[in-house]
Amino acid sequence: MSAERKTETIPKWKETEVAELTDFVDNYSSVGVVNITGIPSKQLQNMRRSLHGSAELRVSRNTLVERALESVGDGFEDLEEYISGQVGLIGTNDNPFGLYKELEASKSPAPISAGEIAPNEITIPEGDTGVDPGPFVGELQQAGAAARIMDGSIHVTEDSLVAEEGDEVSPELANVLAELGMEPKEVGLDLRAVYSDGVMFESDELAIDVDEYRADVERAAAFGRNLSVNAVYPTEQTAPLLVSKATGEAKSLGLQAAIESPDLAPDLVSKADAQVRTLAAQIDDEEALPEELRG
Amino acid sequence: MEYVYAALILNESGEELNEENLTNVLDAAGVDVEESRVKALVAALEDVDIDEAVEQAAAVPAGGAAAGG
Amino acid sequence: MEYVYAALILNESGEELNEENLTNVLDAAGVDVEESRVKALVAALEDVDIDEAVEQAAAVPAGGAAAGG
Amino acid sequence: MEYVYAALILNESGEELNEENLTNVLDAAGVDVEESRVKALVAALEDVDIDEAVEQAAAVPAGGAAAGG
Amino acid sequence: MEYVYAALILNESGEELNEENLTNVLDAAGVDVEESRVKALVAALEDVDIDEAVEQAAAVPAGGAAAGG
Amino acid sequence: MEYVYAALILNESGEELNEENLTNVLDAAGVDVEESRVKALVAALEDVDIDEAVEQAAAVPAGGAAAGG
Amino acid sequence: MEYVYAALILNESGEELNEENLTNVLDAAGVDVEESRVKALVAALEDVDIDEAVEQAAAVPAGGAAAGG
Repeated sequence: MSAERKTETIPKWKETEVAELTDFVDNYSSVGVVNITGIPSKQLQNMRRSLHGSAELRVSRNTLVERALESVGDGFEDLEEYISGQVGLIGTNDNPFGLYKELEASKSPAPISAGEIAPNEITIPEGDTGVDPGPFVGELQQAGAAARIMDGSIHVTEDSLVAEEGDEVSPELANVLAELGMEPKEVGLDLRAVYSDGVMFESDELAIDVDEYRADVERAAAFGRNLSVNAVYPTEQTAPLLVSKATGEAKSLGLQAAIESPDLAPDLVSKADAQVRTLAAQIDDEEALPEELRG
Repeated sequence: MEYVYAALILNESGEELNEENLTNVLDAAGVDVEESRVKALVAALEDVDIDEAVEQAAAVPAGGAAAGG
Repeated sequence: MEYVYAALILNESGEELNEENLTNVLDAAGVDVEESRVKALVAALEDVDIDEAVEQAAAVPAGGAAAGG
Repeated sequence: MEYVYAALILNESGEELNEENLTNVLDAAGVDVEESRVKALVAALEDVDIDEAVEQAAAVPAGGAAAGG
Repeated sequence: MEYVYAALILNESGEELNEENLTNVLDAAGVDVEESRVKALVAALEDVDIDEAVEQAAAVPAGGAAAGG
Repeated sequence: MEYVYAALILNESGEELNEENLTNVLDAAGVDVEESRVKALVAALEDVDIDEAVEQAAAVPAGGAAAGG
Repeated sequence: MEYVYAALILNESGEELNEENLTNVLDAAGVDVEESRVKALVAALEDVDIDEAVEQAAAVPAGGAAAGG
């Protein structure tokens, strides 16, 4: 093998490109592979610019990228398995989770063309399409949507699943979606994986549920309060709670023991009254009750 | 209400809840006692578990809850 | 609670809520009366508008409200 | 409520809940102690399980009031 | 809770809520006082409107709602 | 509350909940640690089952605000 | 939850909520820190208003609410 490789002639420009790619990978603590399939070059330029400062995008031939990753080694070569189709390398010294968030946020919806693979389920929603009666009903039905003419226009009568994730979009479906103005694709830099400080993160691991974290913060705060109060360790935030708790305890004791304290007297009277009413409610014979208690 | 309160006192003191005792308590409080009502009350309470009723009421926030609403 | 019940009977009968009257009612019910509690109760109720306190309780349906919680 | 708080402290410290101890606690807090109230308190608490009564207060869910609302 | 109870007694008696007074009250109750807890409580209560916190508790039915849960 | 959170971290990491460890955690977070508060916390948590205390809702009108509503 | 507690300490101490500080706090607590969790937490909390979440927690006591309902 090595003998063969020696005889292989590598053009100078390729060597330079690999060297640059190697530098690129070396420069960042996190390097990822992004899918750029279907992004027009002008849009790609814009994206590149909008990343400026937080991350850098580098597009090259896949074989050269692979060669660069191998030459860096150190685990970066594991990114090779995510290289296929039109991809680029993205590098950042920021948090890879933050990078993923940023890239997702920058995606924009786009129409899907015939022959493309549905990136997720495509559902035509129930409702009035606003299209006048005509052959479009048949087209909708052919695409798999429940459709009929109602009140002078074409209606989709229920949410209709017309493509599963991974399905190839037929020309008929692409047509129908275009007619409806639906843009089921999300176009943007699609982060497949990031190798960051020795750890490989795939895209699903990078997707963080902020709501869940928020709930965790609430839970942690509630736990802190609970502990502070239950262990009677007062903090500025919980001191009023402890005072209230102590008061509540004293009140509970006072009412249950019918302690003759001016602070408790009104409550004791109320309690007695409530008891009389409860007892009276169980007496069937109205003769036995004063007028104000008769049912 | 005074008749029912009187019954509650007897219930706590452990004295028998009968016409005579009820009448005595009410008398002592200066109530102009109606015999028929005493009779009716004693009869009516015969089948009532007073302690249970009292506890049930205690579970009701005395006055407080209003504030909670 | 018997001391409180006794006070409420007096409140309804219109008799004065004092130590003597309270003691009489409790005595009549066979309660082993503690003078100090009678004293404390009279003092505690001195500034209480009993009818108002009762009304507050009435605002909360007896037995019921708790279940609502 | 200071008398009740004093009783609660004694309950936690494990000291006997008697008139002398109660008076000492209240004295130390600068309360002008009324003997009859101390006596009444001791009498009222005689047969009461303080820990249980305190726990009942705890059973009122923090959100309790909210729940009522 | 004994530390908090003690603070509440001081609040009612009108004495200053400081480390010395708290320690005295707890001492009188036979509590084995920990200086650090006294300090922490005084510090924590410094900016608390105790009366308001007490009233908040009053709005919640003491002992009552339990059954409501 | 930072002291409490620090205790909760130690509770989860399984490290001993003592003054030194608490201080280290708080120090690392840039907290200007007060020794007495650390001491008080250790003392307060001595006999507490933290896992249980954490889950048990602070039985307080925590909804305090809510209660007012 | 130790990672979240650490974030809450930093939030209270006013130190920046970044990977280094979080790691330091957790290290000090003897936690075997997973870098990726730290990273994910920092990224996620960028979009969370911690003070608001903490206040929210105060309004709805954990566990308690359920009991109340």
